[in-house]
Amino acid sequence: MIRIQTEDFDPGAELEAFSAGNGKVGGICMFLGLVRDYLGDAPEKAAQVRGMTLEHYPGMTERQLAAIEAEARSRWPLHDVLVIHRYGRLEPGARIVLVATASSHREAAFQSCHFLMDWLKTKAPFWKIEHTADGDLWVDAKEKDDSAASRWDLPQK
Amino acid sequence: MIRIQTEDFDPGAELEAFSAGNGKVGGICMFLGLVRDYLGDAPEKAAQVRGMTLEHYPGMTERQLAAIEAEARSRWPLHDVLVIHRYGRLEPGARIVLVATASSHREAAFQSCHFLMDWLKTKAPFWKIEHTADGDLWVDAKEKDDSAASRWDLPQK
Amino acid sequence: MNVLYFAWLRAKVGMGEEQVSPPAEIATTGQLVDWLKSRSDGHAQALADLKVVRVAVNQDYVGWDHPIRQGDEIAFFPPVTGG
Amino acid sequence: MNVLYFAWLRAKVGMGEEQVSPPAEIATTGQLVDWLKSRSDGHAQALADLKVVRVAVNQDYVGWDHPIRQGDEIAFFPPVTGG
Repeated sequence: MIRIQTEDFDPGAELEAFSAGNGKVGGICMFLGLVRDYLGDAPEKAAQVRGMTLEHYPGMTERQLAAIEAEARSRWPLHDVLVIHRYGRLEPGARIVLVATASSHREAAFQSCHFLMDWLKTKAPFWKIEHTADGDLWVDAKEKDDSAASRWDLPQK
Repeated sequence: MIRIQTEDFDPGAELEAFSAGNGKVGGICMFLGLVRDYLGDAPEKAAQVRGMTLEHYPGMTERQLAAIEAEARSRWPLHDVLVIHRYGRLEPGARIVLVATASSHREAAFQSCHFLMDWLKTKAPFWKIEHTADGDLWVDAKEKDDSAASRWDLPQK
Repeated sequence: MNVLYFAWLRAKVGMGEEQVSPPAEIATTGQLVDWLKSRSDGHAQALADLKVVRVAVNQDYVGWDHPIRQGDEIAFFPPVTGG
Repeated sequence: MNVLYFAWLRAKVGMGEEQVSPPAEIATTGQLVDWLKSRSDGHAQALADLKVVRVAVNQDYVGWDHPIRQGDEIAFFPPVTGG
């Protein structure tokens, strides 16, 4: 299931509903992304970020995430997939994204969750603007996100 | 933090306490292991397992898990690590184990969580006995767990 | 056709959406970019460096030689930074 | 020294823990196994195939040539299956 929303969510409640009553599920992997309070890769510059605003492309976001979910389900035997992504203004420490996968086996749960986050990072049309003491800055895409996503490329036929 | 206990735990509450108030945390990866209701690798044999009992080696369990946590912290920049593992009698669907890692970056969170589970699976002294309609069966260790753990071996110096 | 701009492209163009009717010889996304750049300085700045611009036609990623036609929804935006 | 058995080894030996005082020439974990196997049929069965037995001395994994001494806590158990 894909949910795009401005509201916060409760990871515990989502997890509870996600795994409830399916005796086939042996492992759930969950990733939770939070707003950091510092810029770029430098924790020593802490507390410089006062918050961020996430913009997205309504319609295309849902379409791309549904395609990514379908791809994950085609690659791994999954009982369930959940993706929640927020947009709008978010304060430091706020939850941004939750991805969870449930499988009979832990390897499939881990890999599919990791895959979903890597593809989401490079394919889902979201953009962050960070609000700092020095003004608002659009976050640049990172080279390492592209390389993280490309490790999931399938061999060319 | 390492906790070995018979009681159930609340993943949402654990996660909330885990990530609370650290503005440096950008990503949390969590794995939750559950009791499946079927034997071995065959979901079509569903509902054959009436529960399981986990035995462990008190003292050595804590010692080995602390060593695994220290190894994870030496390999990845982690803000926090949580491992909860239950023992005793568990019903189908029950939570067995929770591993969570918090880092500034998602790759470190994913890798360290995956590493902790793989090493826990092959090094933490727990043993499962499955209670089935045909009697009690000690679960056999799996070859694939050894190979999953060995991918984290460091190159020999 | 309906053209959308997101993130800093929207800020540079000065709007998030516009209806355009390019002449018939504008047949690909790349040709549309060249045509749009002539519309204003803002357009020209936003679309100056296509290495940092992505394009989607009808909500799917495409390249700069992708055909376009009347009724298409065409979006320009920077590489994505969600998650 | 204190010897512990877990999981199906405990079931086969018939107890989870015993105090033993092997003769002085029993100097390694492997030699201790041979000595323990002579104590009962249960011991012999539990320790028959060391490919499916792990040994820990003072709560650390060791091999079959690891030295042992008085006061050690020595545990035998199958490959682990937690998580």
